[in-house]
This record gives sequence, structure tokens and C-alpha cells, in this order.
Amino acid sequence: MSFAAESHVLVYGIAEPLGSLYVPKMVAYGTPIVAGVSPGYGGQVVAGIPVFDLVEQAIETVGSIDTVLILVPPYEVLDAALEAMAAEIGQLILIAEGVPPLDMVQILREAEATETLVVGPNSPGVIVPGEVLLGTHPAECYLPGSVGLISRSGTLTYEVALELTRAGIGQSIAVGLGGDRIVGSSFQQWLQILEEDDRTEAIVLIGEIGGESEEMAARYIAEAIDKPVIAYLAGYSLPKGQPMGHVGAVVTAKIAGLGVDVGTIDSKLTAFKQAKIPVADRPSKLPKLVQQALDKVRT
Amino acid sequence: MSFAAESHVLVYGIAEPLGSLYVPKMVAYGTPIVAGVSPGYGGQVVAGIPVFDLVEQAIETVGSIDTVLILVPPYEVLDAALEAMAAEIGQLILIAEGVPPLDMVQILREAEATETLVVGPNSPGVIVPGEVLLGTHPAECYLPGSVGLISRSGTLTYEVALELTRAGIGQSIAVGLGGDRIVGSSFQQWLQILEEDDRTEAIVLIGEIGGESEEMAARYIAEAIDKPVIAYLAGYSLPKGQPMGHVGAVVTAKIAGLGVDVGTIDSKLTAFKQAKIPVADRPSKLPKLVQQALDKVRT
Amino acid sequence: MDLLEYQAKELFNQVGIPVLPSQRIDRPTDLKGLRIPFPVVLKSQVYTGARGKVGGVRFVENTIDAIAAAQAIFHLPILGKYPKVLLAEAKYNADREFYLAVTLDNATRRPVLLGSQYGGVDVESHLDQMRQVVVDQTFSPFYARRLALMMGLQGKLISSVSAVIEKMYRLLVERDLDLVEINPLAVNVNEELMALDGKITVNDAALGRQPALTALVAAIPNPTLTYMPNCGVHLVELEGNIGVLCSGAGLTMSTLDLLHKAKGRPANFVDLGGDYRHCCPPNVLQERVKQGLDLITQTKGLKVIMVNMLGGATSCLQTAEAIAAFLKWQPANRTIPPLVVRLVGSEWAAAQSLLAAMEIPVYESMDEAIAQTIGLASTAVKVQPGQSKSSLMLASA
Amino acid sequence: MDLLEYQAKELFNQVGIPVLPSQRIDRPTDLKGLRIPFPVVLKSQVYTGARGKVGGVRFVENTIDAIAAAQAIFHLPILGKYPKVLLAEAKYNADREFYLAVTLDNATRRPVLLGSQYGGVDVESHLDQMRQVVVDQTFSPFYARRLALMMGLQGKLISSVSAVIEKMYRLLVERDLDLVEINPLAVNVNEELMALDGKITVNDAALGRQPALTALVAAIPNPTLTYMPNCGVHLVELEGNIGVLCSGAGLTMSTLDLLHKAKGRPANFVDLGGDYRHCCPPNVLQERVKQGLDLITQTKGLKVIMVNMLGGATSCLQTAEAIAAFLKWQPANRTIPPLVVRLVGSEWAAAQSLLAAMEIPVYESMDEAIAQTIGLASTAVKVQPGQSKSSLMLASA
Repeated sequence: MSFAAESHVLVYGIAEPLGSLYVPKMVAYGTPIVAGVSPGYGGQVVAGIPVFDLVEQAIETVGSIDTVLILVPPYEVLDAALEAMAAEIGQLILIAEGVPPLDMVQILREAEATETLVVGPNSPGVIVPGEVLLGTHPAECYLPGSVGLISRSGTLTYEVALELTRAGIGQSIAVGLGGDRIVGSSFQQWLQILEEDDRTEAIVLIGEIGGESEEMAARYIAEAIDKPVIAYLAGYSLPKGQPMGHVGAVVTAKIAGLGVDVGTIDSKLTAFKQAKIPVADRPSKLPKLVQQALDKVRT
Repeated sequence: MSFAAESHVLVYGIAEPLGSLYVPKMVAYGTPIVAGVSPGYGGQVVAGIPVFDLVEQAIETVGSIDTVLILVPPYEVLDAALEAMAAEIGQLILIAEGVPPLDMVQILREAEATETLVVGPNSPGVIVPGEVLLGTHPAECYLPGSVGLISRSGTLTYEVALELTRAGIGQSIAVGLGGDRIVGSSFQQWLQILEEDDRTEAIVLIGEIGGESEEMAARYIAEAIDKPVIAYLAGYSLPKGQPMGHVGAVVTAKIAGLGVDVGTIDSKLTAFKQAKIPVADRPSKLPKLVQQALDKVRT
Repeated sequence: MDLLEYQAKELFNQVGIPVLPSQRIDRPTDLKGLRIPFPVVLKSQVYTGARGKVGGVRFVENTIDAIAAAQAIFHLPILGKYPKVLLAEAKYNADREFYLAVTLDNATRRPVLLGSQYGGVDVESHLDQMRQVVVDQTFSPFYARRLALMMGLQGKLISSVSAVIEKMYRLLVERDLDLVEINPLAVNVNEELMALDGKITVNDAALGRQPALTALVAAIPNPTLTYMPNCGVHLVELEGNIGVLCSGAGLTMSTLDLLHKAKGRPANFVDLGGDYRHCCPPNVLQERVKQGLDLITQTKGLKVIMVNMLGGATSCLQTAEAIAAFLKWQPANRTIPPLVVRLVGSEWAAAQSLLAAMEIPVYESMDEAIAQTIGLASTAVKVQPGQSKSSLMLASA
Repeated sequence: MDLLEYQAKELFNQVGIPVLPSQRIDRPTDLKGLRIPFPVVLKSQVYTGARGKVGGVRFVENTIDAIAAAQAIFHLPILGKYPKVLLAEAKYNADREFYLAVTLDNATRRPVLLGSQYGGVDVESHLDQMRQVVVDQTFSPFYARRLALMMGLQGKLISSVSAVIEKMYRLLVERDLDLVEINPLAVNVNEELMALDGKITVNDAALGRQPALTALVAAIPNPTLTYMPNCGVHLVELEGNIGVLCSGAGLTMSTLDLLHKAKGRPANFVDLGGDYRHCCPPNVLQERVKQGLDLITQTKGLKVIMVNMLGGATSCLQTAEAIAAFLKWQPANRTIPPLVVRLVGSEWAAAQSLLAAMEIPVYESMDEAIAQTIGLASTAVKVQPGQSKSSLMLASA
């Protein structure tokens, strides 16, 4: 994992609408974007960034790339991701909502074979406050500091960061894993990354109903994470089975009408309780819980 | 490479017509066949060999397997080969003629990723005279000895072995790489195997028109093979472009009518001449050339 | 999005999964032209299960009985829904019933094959008999045979059942499906197979590249569509008196939670989506805000509307302008309930001034906005009984 | 096996590769019902190239000229072959002509994409401009863009040309093809693309699982089929006086070589195949020996027939019995040339006794059998001039 200011970033789909909207913001934030790729736009310049037709062509000109941020429309994400992995790039961030899950299966088979870190899709990407913006996080919500945020959501991550920032609690890094059923990296992977990250002193895990990733994360935290973790869970008031865009385990639970109690708020709260992870019942409660954890760590 | 008598062989398709025909011959020859697989025939016994429904089920019962000999019909070879590789078996021999080349591309992508040795398809398999028969080689043509045979053909391999055997020159191993455009292992791979094989003192390479595998082999021999190599080439009298079942480079040469001189007898003879490899002009000339090479090695 | 049984069986038939001769019945008189010999089974085509227990499946022996039964089924609500069509199907003598499914596994992030020898109504009581094979690499039929063996099958059933699984898998991949389920897969005394009931869930996000599926499902409105491929604005109706307009699923859930926690009752909500929808980039957000408010205000009995917008490339002022424009264009006789607006981002002060002039309070804090909303909603308004809970949609501009 | 141009274009059209409006012409009068506006191009549909240079392609402006031109083309042999059909096609104003192909690469054992900006008749004189991309892993469109860039394309041509390459690749994989070639791919002044000529080579071994292709090619006999999916026995005609029946391609080639070396001239040959054909297991070899001899003896002017059989699960005696049976069942008035038989395997002595009784010599040594064959053939027999060299086939029993 290296999203540091000295890493080299390529934006795939720089000439797409989302590219022209977010690339200037990322550049202004100081993100080290060294190249863009948009087939057919080779030779152009977007927000001061040279554009190439192919990833390998960009590498020939600008040198090695650490991270590719993929901003293309959802049905083009598979091809862009495979192209980036064929060029031996080790970190991919997929932003688009609506990537078909079977495309993700293909991406992840290749990512596992090549040990590539994939963030997203349906994700706001990664922000290292004060240094690097790789995605859609609104800069004004963040403050440099020592709390890592890992989330399945976009806007809710901004909301949580904003509460911490207003309380004067800065963040070391924030990542949106993506709201889809099949996403590239898991809570566990990012818990491990933040556990090893020197700047991070405490971790906020932002979960939601559906799926079983919070349950698996809670077990992993109990086993492998020494830094304090505080959780917030959204969606407990939703009528059962209400699809929310973040479709989670809705399909799995529907199979044969299996009434398995996975993905409900109760199953998640129980898992966090067993792992002794404090859970905030609203975003505005997080600053206090995080501050308590930080105080404990620092003494 | 381990086709020794103590290795463990599984025959995939043991209950197919080719299986029931050749398995008794292989067993009689002493081939260490420990299991067979034919889906739906699990629990039966063919020629004294227990039959299973799945490779992994066979391994559970009889222990590890070194080689899978695949005798299923051509359109079923891909699945059987992928199943064997998923069970982490390192050597596959594909016998069937008529495996679609795009199926072979899939098999070979997986074989390269898993470092699996694939022999065939459209191949008589492998024989270690006096020890192990893995395929269709007629036992009566072979005699144990120190000459390795590598061939693109089936019947022509038998013919060459027969000439050597009649002259009292035994063979260490004989392999038919297969007559198709896309085959698993190349002359180079087998030249290297025989170069490292202690029993082999000289190598006979049996080539034919079409493709460029003989040319590549000749270059490889000049670079990397110390043991003496004698060649025989078939097909020089064929009218140009005459397809022969062994379709070789016919398609490639047809592209855009490119008149590239690859795959012709002249291009192959030139390559062997440059690599200083003696070429017999008929099978019955081989014993003399081989004996000369053996005499030279042994002095 | 779920397909109806008859649609699923059309797809089964296309890929060679055995299904019985059947005929779609749009009205009872269609049974006069029935091309299947009696006895026949009539099945209500609804998106919910358990129709058999409430009378949604009937066996009939002749045309007169069939028409009567069809009339009854057309008028029989199943979990509140009336069928738009029935399926008339031949009868089959099942000796055993298996369960088969292919879907995606969230944990391994791979397709997964599921199977049990205990299918039909027994599947839930024999969950311990359910077997699973994860398709970790490129699919090949041996994965299906592996499942067949794990299910305990023997002899020729290994090949015939795994051939059905293989077809289900190829259907899943070719049509971008979330689920292909056959329950029961009937086995007769000769060990021949027949898919007696089937369920297919389409992946909504992939519908845009599956024109044949889009055409198939266009006929019958389907409430289970969760993702709008064309980025239409989607209203979800609940039962309360607070309208909610939010940006992004996470923030929407959190807003509903906080309202609920404060004893508020949301009447409905519109999630305008996050920042990374290609079909609706941030520059059309203003239009979407108007569409969302228009949908929300069609629900009767609203006491208040809470707007909670965060992130995105749109400034607070732009969002405020969209709200102002929505209110300005209302017909004079239409009463819009009071709005509570929470905004975060640039040009906040200007947004506040604009909306203050229309007596709409603007907050930066979510908690404060919630509190104000709850205050306005506290005089309870009775919700119209029998109000439909179905979804309304507007295509995006 | 090659497809004719019009068949290739049907497949192009199915996958969305742009082709001109066209119409198949089975007889000149079909042009009266032409549905394409003039001017029109008429093209001879033959399996060989270079038809343009010899008058196989003509531009016509009206129906009268078109019928006359069609009559001329139908009567114009191209490399000895007359067309069975013509293709009438609209005209296109090409600004540039590219070359594109997708095939399999023997060396890397992967599909390979080929392309050049110098297409049409220029391709051979600009071979140094041919670019190549090996598809080493699962195909994805970026491989096609890689080729487009290597070809030196820029701007929107990168996407449009790579979209055509992608469709060619998918066609190759879905239909089990050996080659998909477009030459030329015309580019007009607006940078729009059009496949003006196309070539498709079907993989013969895979035909058995491509029923749609089998149906497509069934209409017009095709001499380029190299592999018999149904294991029919296949005769190849040459020009000489020795008939050759062998087992396996390698041994057949070697036998022909040795005859040639000894100044013998094979008239034809039948390769009965190796030991690993599933469609014709060794136990039907006897039947195939009879079929092979029957085909071989239909050629006129034969002086001798050499049978060379080695390997297989059939004993020498079984082969000898098949030969004896073939001879016994000949009509009394039919003269069969003398046979020379070379056999290796079990029951050799019994085979020799059986055939000796019919005055057929049996050898174990290939060289001896060759020498004897050459001896019998040495009195030259003139081959019938103008004798067709096309292949005869017999379906297997």
C-alpha cells in the first residue's frame, strides 16, 4: 500500500465527464497525477496532465506508475482494470457505480493472481488528508490527523469525517471500499493496512446493513488488530429486505427463502459486541468515542 | 519430468472405448496405473483399475498422482485437463485427435500458470521401453536402450523405433508431441528433458513439413544441447500447401498470401544444416547415423 | 430484479434446461386455446414465493374447471399482489426433488454452485444437506460434477445433473444474472430431470448491456428493480409524514435512522445517488433535486420534507437554487409542506440567504436539521389508508 | 476450411462488423430482382484469391450490363474453378485501405492480432508494416487498442478500428475459427470503416460443435476441408500411377517421400488416420481399409497399390482379411491393379499366408515394399488428361 505524496498516479478515463470534473480537484489537492489515459485522446493535455491512448504508452513516457484511478463508465471498468494489471500496476481504485458483479469476478481473479490491491467499485476512493486525493472525497470535510476511516459508503464517510474534523480530530487516511456486493478489497485488508500504518492511531469502521462483511471484520479485529476500532452502522431503521443501492446480501438471503440471520443490524451489533468494539449510534457521537480511544492509546 | 515405473498414473476416460482398448495393454506393459476416472462410472473396476467420478476423489483414495493420461473424446479434453490441473497434477498426456485449437489455448494458459507439462494432443503419448507405456505406442516396435525419440507424428515414430530396434539400438524414451498446430510441449522442452536424462545418450528428432517447430528446435540444439541429435524429416515430396491432417503452418502461411518461406522442407533442412545436425533421408538410414553418434559419444 | 417463473422458464428452454410444455395465460378465456393436454397446472405469476399454500397453484382436468380456476387465481392476492399472468403447465410425476442454484458469493467474491438432494418444500428443513462449490477459476464442467458428487449423486445422475448446473452457470454469465435457481428439479423413476419451478434474478446494473432481458421484463412492471440503469429518480414509499431527499445510500440510511431514533416517521425517501454515477454526473444534480422533490410531494399527508445533501461537485448555492426553482414552479393551488434543508459545501452562506428569503431554514449540522424536522412533524398526520406502497419512477432528464 | 466471401460477410454482419449492402446471385437472372441501387460490384465467389486480376470482379451500372457481366463471371474459371455463386455489392469510396486479421500463432500458441495501414493489394509489398499483438491472457479490448496504436492510428480511429478487431476476435472464439481476415478494411474521408473483402477459415476439428457453421457451408462443396469430423475416409488425388493406403499422417508422408525418391509417382493416397481418433476407433479399421481401397481404385491408370499399415490395435491378420474381403467383393468385370502390402504387428505370418494365397506379397520392411511397388509401377501408364483433382469422400460406416 503506497498512496503517499511521492507515489505516481495515472487517471484512466481522464477525458470522461467524471475525469474533467474531479481531476482538477485532485491536482489542486496536490495528488501526484503524472499521466492520464483516454483512448483516442492521446497527445492532449487535461488539467496540465498529459493524456495517452494506452497505459503502457504512458509508462514509456512518464515512468513507472503506482496507482491507477479508474473513472471510466461502468461497462468499461473491466477492460481498463485488466489493461492496468497487464501493465503490472499494483493498486487500482474503481470509482464507478454500476459495474456488473461478474466483471468484478474477472477483475478479482486477475488481481489475486497478480497481487493487485483493488479499491471499489461504487466507491469515493481514497484520501490522505492534506496530501493525496484519489477519488471524490470533498476536501472540506477532512483534516490531517491520526484516525483511519474504512467505509462501505461514500457520503456517509464524508459525514463521519466532517464530524471528526469539526471536533478537531484529524484523519490519517479514509477509504471507501465501495457499496457493491462484490468489491475489490475488504474491511480486513484495510484493517491490516491501517494496523501497519504508522500515522494511524485509531480506526473508525463505517458499516451498514446487508452482507456479512462487518461480521467478518469484527472477528478479524478481535484476532489481529491491536489499535482501537470504533464502529458506526447505518440502516438499522430500514424495513427488512429494503434494497438500498448497496444491495449487500439481499440476493444471498433470498435463496430458497433461507431465513439466515446474516446482514441484519442485530447480527452486526452482536459481532461488534463480542469483539468489544464500541458502536456509535449516530455520526455525532463518534468524536467523543474516538477521542476516548486516542486518549487511551496516548497514555 | 517423471515417467518412471514408480510414478503414479491416472487414466482419464478409462471407461471410454479408447480406454478399454489401451488400458489393458498399458497395464500389461507394467505401467503404474493406480486409478481411472470416468464420470458416472465411479466404483467400477476396469482392467483391475479402480474407477472414480472425479480426479480429486481418486487422489483421496489412492494418494498423489504424477501423470494423467487423457483418453476422452476431443471436445471433452479441455474439461478433463482443467480438472487435472485444478487437482495440481503436473503432467498431462492428451491422446485425442481433433481437439479444437482454442481449447488448447485455454489448457496451455493454465498449464503455463501452473507449470504443468502437457504432451499432445493428437499424440501417441510417451513410452519408456521396457517400463512404462503411456499412450498408443505398439510395444513390439520398441527395445530398452539409450536413444531418445521426439516426434510430431505417431505412426512415423513407431516406424523409426522399429528400424532402430531391428538394428539392435534400444530407446530410452519416445514421445509424440502431437500433430496439431497448437500442442502442449515443444521440441525444445523435450530436448532439454532428454539432455538432462541420464539414460539418454543420443536423440532422434522426427519432424515434418509445416510449422516452424523444426527450425526453432535446430536453433535451440545449436545453443543448448550437447548430446548428439539426428533428424529425419517427412513430407518433402508433398505438393505445396497440401493439407495432411497435421495442418502445421498452413493457415499462417495463407494469411494475406504471405509467401513466407517457413515450414517448407528447404527451410527446415537449412536450419538443421546450420545447426550441424545430420538428417537421414529415410527411416532405414537412421540406425547407421545413430550408431555413429553413439560410438562417438562412448569413446 | 426478479423474473417471473414463466420468464425464467423461457430462458431455461433457450439454453436447453428441460422444462415442461407450458403456455402463458393473460386472461381466463385464453384457456380455450390451450395447446397442452389436460391435466394441467395453473400457477399464479407473482414475484413472491409460497403461492402454493394460499391457493395460487391449482390442478385442473378440463377447460371449464381451468377457466374457473384461472378466474379465482387472477383474483387471489398473494402477499398483497395480484398476478398479471398465469402459467399453464403440463403435470409431471416426480419421484424425487432436488434443489440447484448458481449465484455470487459475497465472501469469496466468486460464483458459487449450490445443490441438495432435498429440494422442493423440504429445502429449508434440510439446510444441513445443502452443498456448495465455489468456482474460483474459469468455469469448467468439473465444478458441476464436483457439486453433483458432494450432493451424493451416483451413476448417470452425475452427468445429467451436472449438465443442468453447467447450463445454469452459462446462463448466469451470459445474461449477467445474480441468481439462477431451480427448485424443485424433479427426478422421475427413469432418472430423467425436469425443472418444475425456477427463479432468476437479473443484475440490475448489467441490464443496460442485456437488451434481450430488458425486452423480456418490459412487459410486466417489477417492483424489485434496485438500480436504475438510466439513472431515473426513484421514490421508496414508507408509512409516515416526513419526506426525505438525500445524496447517497449511506447518508440516506443514516438520515432515516436518526429520524427513526427521534421517533420521526419517514413517509418516503429519494436517494439521489453518490458522486460516481456515470449516468447522472453532478452537473445534472439540480434537475434531479427538482425531480426528487416532485416525487416526494406526491405522497399525501406530508408534514415536512428534509433535504440532506453532502459531497458532490455541486455547490450549496446550486442545490438551494434547485429547491427554490422547484417551489417557484408549483401551481398556485398546490400546497407544499415546509422544508428543512441541510447542506455542506461551498457557497453555504449564499445558499442560506436564498432559502431564508423563502422561509426555509438551512443547517450545516445533521443533528440540528433532524431536530428541526422532528419538531415540524410532531403534529401527527394520519396517512391515507390503503395507500399504495409501490414505487414511482421518473426517467432522468 | 475456408468460407466464401459472402458467407464470411454474413458472419461479419451478425457480429456488427460493417459490411456493404449485398445480395447473393445464384444465376444471372437474379440480377433482375436486385435490391441494391446501381452502381454495383459483381464478385466471383471462389476459394482462391487474385480473382480481380483475371476479371472475376466487375463494376456495372445497369441491369443489362449486370446480367452480361454475371454470365461472363459464371463462365470464367479462376485457378481452374468456376464460381457457384456471385456476390453483388454496393460500391464504396475508400480513402485508405487497412489490413486486419485474427488467427492462432503456432509459436506462442496464442491467438494473435495482425494489422497494417497498408491493406488491399499493398499488403504484400509492405509486409514490414504488418504489426502483431499476441493475446497471451484472456482477451480484453485493450489488446485491440494496442494493435491500433502499433499500426500508427490516432484519434477516433483507435476506438473504431479496435472495435472491429474486438468483434473479429469474438467471432474467432465463438465460432472456433482458424482465421478471420478483413482485407481491405476501407476507411472513407469521414474516417468511417467498411469491410470490403473478408476471409474466414473454419477450424475443421471444431465443426462438430458449430452446427450453425456446418449448415452455412453445407450448401457449397468445399475442397479445403482437411479433417473429417465424421471420420469419413478421404482421398487425395495426385498425378501418377501408384495408389497409396497408409495409417497415420507421418507414415503416409514418409511413404510418399520414399516412392518419390525412387522415382515413383503416386496417383493418390488415403490416410486412414492414427490410433487416436475417437470417431473411428481401431475396431472399425477393417471397414475403413475397404472404403480406402474402394476410393483408391476409382482413379484410372493405376499400375499398383501400396498398403502400408503400422501400429493400431488391429492385428496384421485383421488388416489382411479386410484386404481379402475387398478383393472378393469386386464385380467380376472390374480389374484391380496388383497390391503390395507392408504390415507390422501381431499375426503377421497368418496375414502373409492369407494374402499369399491371393498372390499378394506381404513385407515387414518398408524399404522392401517400396522397392517392389516401384518395380510394378515401372511400366509407365499415361494418366487421363484433364482428370479432376478434386477430393472424393465417403462417409464412415
